[in-house]
Amino acid sequence: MAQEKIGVYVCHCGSNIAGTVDVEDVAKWAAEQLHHRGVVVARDYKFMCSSLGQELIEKDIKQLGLTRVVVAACSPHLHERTFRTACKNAGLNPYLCELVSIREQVSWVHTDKVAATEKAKAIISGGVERVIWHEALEPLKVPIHPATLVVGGGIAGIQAALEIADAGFPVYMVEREPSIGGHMAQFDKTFPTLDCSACILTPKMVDVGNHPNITLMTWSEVMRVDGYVGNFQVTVRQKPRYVKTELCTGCGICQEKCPKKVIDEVFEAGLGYRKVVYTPFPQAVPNYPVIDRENCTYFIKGTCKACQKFCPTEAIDFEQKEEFIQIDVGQIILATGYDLFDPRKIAQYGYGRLANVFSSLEFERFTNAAGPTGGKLYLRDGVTVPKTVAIIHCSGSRDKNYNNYCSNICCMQSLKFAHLAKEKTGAEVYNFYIDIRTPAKAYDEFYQRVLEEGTHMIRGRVAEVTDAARGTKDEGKLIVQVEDTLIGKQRRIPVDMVILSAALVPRKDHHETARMFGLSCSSDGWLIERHPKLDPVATMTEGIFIAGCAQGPKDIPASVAQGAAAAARVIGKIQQHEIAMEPVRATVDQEKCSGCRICNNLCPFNAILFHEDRMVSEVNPALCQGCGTCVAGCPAGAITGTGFSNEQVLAQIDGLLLHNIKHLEMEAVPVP
Amino acid sequence: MAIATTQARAPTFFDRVVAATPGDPHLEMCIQCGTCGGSCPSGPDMDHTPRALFAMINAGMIEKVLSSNTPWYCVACYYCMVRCPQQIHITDIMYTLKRMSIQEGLYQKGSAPEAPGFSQTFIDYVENYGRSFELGLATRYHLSYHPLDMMKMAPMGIGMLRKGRMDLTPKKIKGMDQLKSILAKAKELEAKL
Amino acid sequence: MSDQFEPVIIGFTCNWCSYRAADMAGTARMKYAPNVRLIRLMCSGRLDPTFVLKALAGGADGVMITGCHPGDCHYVSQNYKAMRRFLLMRRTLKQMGVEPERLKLVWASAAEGAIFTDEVNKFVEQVRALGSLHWPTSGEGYEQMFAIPEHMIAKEVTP
Amino acid sequence: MKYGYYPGCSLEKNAASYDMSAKAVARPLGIEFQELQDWNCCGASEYISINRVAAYSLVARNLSLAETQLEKGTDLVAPCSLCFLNLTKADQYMQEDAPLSAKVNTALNAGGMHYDPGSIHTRHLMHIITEDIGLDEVAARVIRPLTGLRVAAYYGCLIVRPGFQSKFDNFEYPTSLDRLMKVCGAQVVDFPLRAHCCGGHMTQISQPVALELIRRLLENAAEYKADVIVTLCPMCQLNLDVYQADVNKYFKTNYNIPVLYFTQLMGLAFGLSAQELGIGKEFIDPRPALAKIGVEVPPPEEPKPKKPSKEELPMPRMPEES
Repeated sequence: MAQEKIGVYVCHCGSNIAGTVDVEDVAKWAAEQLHHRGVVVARDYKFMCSSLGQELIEKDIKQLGLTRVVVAACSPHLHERTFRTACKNAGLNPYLCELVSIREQVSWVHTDKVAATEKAKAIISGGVERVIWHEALEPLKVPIHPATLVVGGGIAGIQAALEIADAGFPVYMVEREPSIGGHMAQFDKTFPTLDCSACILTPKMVDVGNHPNITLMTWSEVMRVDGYVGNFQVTVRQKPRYVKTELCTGCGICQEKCPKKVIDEVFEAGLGYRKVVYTPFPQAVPNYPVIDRENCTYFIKGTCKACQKFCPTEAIDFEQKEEFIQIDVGQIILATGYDLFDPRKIAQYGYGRLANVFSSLEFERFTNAAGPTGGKLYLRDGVTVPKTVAIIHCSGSRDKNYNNYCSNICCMQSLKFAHLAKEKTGAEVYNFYIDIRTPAKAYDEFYQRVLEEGTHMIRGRVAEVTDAARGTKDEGKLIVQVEDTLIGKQRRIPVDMVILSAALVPRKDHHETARMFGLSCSSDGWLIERHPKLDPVATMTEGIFIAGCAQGPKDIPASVAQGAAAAARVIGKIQQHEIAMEPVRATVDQEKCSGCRICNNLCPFNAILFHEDRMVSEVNPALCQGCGTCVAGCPAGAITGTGFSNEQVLAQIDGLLLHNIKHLEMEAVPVP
Repeated sequence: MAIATTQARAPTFFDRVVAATPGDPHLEMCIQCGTCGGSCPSGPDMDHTPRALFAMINAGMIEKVLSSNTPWYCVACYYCMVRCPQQIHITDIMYTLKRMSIQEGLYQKGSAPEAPGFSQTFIDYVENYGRSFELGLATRYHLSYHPLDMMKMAPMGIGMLRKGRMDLTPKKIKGMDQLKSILAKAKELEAKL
Repeated sequence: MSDQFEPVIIGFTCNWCSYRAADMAGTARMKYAPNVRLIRLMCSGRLDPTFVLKALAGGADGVMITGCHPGDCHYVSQNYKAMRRFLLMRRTLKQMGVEPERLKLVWASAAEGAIFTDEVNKFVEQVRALGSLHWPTSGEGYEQMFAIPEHMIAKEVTP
Repeated sequence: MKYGYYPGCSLEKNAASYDMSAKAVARPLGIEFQELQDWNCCGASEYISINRVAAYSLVARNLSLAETQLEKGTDLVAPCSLCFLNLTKADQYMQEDAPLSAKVNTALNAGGMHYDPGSIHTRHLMHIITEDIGLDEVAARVIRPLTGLRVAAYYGCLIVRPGFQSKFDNFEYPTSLDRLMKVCGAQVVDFPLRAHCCGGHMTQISQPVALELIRRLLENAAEYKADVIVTLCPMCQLNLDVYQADVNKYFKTNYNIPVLYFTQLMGLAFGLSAQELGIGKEFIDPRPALAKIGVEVPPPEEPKPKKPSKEELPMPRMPEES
């Protein structure tokens, strides 16, 4: 085989790279010093990713007959596909192109120009050595199962499920609670338009419940995920409802007759009660109740069965067991939502200790016409109407002691609370804020409206809420102590009621979720998207998408937009029927295999079969994910990993250490 | 402070305050939320709240800051420090401002001109005996700074003596020479703020 | 530039976590020492001990292996295999007369650009303090790295 | 269990009753104290206002003494919250701030001493009783429960904040002292200002400010009908007890709430006598309150005129006086 003809292309990326790395010197160096290694051309260009830059490469491939291309630019995670496509357009196998990251790994992280330029040369040299050993490959085509799993039945999941189902593809929706609806179902009004949350949400919930393409699995949780894009096998645990759904008509008699009430910590946020057999709210979808086994008198004492006695259709079944259901899907959308920050952690605000300090979710239930007070706002005693209300923004957000991020929705939510408190009680309302953030459509106008209504806006983060009076005017009140930063003085404002706009935090079990689906979480615990700007709903794991608050705090419009965006991505893939995968796979050279079976146990995907008859192992390319552990572990060196072969890595090490110019200068070039 | 490249420039008042504070006080992180000023037990009596003072430090208002009574009215209760959402070491910065104010002699211009006197009197005893001495501290401090209050203070002092809660004479540690050489060296090492 | 010793360090990164942590460090313009040159693997489990020996024998003064946090492996559990190999490698290096501190294992998730940066800087200082690596069998031909030392070759015994 | 003991200047005289009662309850709990030899003042909150390196060196001398005198791994106990703060803070900042640590050690070296940051762990007396000994052990020794005594558990600032070295209890609403007092049989009131400031040294700098801070605490304790305020810091005891009369005079109030150390109440619950616990040195007479639990306190002894001893040192002569 003749020596390869390699082209090296060094990108300026405007001044992003050229500002720190002497790109012209690097290109000149590559042309001269790596010439003996096959570099026949080395060019630098302002923006290699531009169409002119790509044409430059395509032209060289055609005119100079390049057999390998090295592009020194940004991270391969951004533009690998761009340059591979350019190669392909010029008739070169796209896998004969190697990207070297001299932006993320050099110019952006180093300041010393000389050192940065030297490092850029070294890693280009590594790329050149490596690319020599590249092989022409074809992408693997994997068929896509047309069904999709949507995890989480809040507004983001509902939107995603409906979009996909309406496009004609099957959807499984798994929801942990007895009903879909999520947090949005708990609210009464939604900002900034103040339209009724139930009015806009319940039609969508009903659509999900009735849609012929949607299989709704509530009171269920995903237990296990196997497989990979196109072919996931998902195990869902269906918790026992103790209600035969095929017989239940949702008449509600069981709930009426159940003699036991417990505090509803979930839907009513602890502010109200529910029966032990219950649907969380009247518009629940599906409208079958569940029996809360922990609290059910029958399960505790063995007697009662009031629900069973009164059920007209004999739908109550105390013998029901949990079931594990296997479903096959091609893609997955995670819309698992958020938890509310526990404001008890901010001890100085007294939540949980001072009766009339409420959380934002409690306030939502207060104002909800279907809530425990029928939409009336009272103090904890359930009868007194507050005359003064304090609303504390940023409770647990923007605070390194709790959550070092802005929860995004609290400003608007707090302004909504101010409006509702005033509307419902005529109370004097004080909002305590650090900054007011209203950057979406019609949001600032809503702020103006709340100002017009006479809400007192005090700029200062509240220091403490106390019932320790100083003087008679404070007696029996809660005192909000704050520095009014705009006048520079400490103020103590006596109020009847305090509402804490608590932060949104990742679900308690976010870490297990991330592990089960092979995703990673940010340090705050939110699921990480593939790219924060350009790929906000895809993840690093092919075939798994995220939507809504699972990805970070966001309001309803943004959650809906993400749900729809994730659905669009899923539908696009289904319609292609198959998906192209990186051909990074391991193969066993049957001649070299000694049959030791060490690799068999190294593979987490059970992709390595052992042929007892021939005493050799073989990799099933459909199951192999290309991690390369077996390649590293094979004592006979019989396993090769395409794309990351021993030759490629060892050659790259030589290149990085500049052996190709130090030691090999005079030697003949080894040819693969 | 966070790793950032800044062009070389003469140290500002802000830089000096940060440099003279032990550890990393994170002063540059202040978002002016007022948690400190709201939490401060003596906040209502201060010329400026700590938050306002930080803005003034940023603005380079040396004289105003160092003649303020704010650091002297700090009771070191550490409420501001544990509540600060940006984890700024507010109490430590107050101590730094006290030291700078003494060095620059600016405390005399402000509304708490006698405040450093108490600290100075206190440490004089420590530097001479190795232990504090309440009777001497109270009499000497009040004689020097609040002579008119002496009469008011007298009953309390007599009460303390009667209850056996105050010594008539100071106690001296054995290693006084050692302590003196340590403190002398330390003072030599304390660079100008 | 000062005259201080500038070590050369080869870093192996996992495509799913630490390589992205390095990307993130770049995007956020965090700064670290330019002594580290990275190689992307699909998984830290791909790390063949040969790679480490090759790098050290070939002139690197230190090798950094980075992977996903335990339990977070993109390929279920392969980072544990990397950890096992790392521990073995440290022992092997020691037996070969190379300071085991020249090999470092770091867990960094895709979100941990700051940790990546910090660990690189610490490792560079650590290796700088150790000084230049004089590979035991080096000399002109680093390829000798797997050659059997003279004394271990059986000699003909004259009866 | 053995601990190093750093009493601090207050416990020598003004809070001698704290020292007595601490040692008195330590015995039955199996706590052994080894007092540091020749310790010096921690500098209170004053030295740091004048000179940074000197202030840290002053504290570091004590840490260095502890390092040489105590067996390795022995914790140092400070019953005074301010001493506790200074000892932990000096260690913490010496660990965090290498240049500062180097300067302090250069200064120490001038006295032939050295301190390795991180080697001495200082804890408040309250910490070891609740964390190392445990409430069960305390409960087992209660023979005269404080039944019916309404106690306001007052923590003050520095034992709970800012938690150098380690966090002890909630910064805002600590409950460990409440639990300890409950175990001793007292009726603990839910005292909202439990961790607020007693005024510290403000009594010396601006009395109106300090008296207002003290008044708030007394008002709040009175509102909750506390018979006694229990403290764990000499400064808190001093301000609330000694200055209570001044508060009454300044604000025309008539608070009369005795202020005792937690070790004194523990001691009473353990059946020890009032004398052993140094009760009787308070400005606000605790006898009516203690009568509720059947404890009799003998009338205060008139101090006998003291004969000057030979060792006694002369009164200090300060530069400006000469």
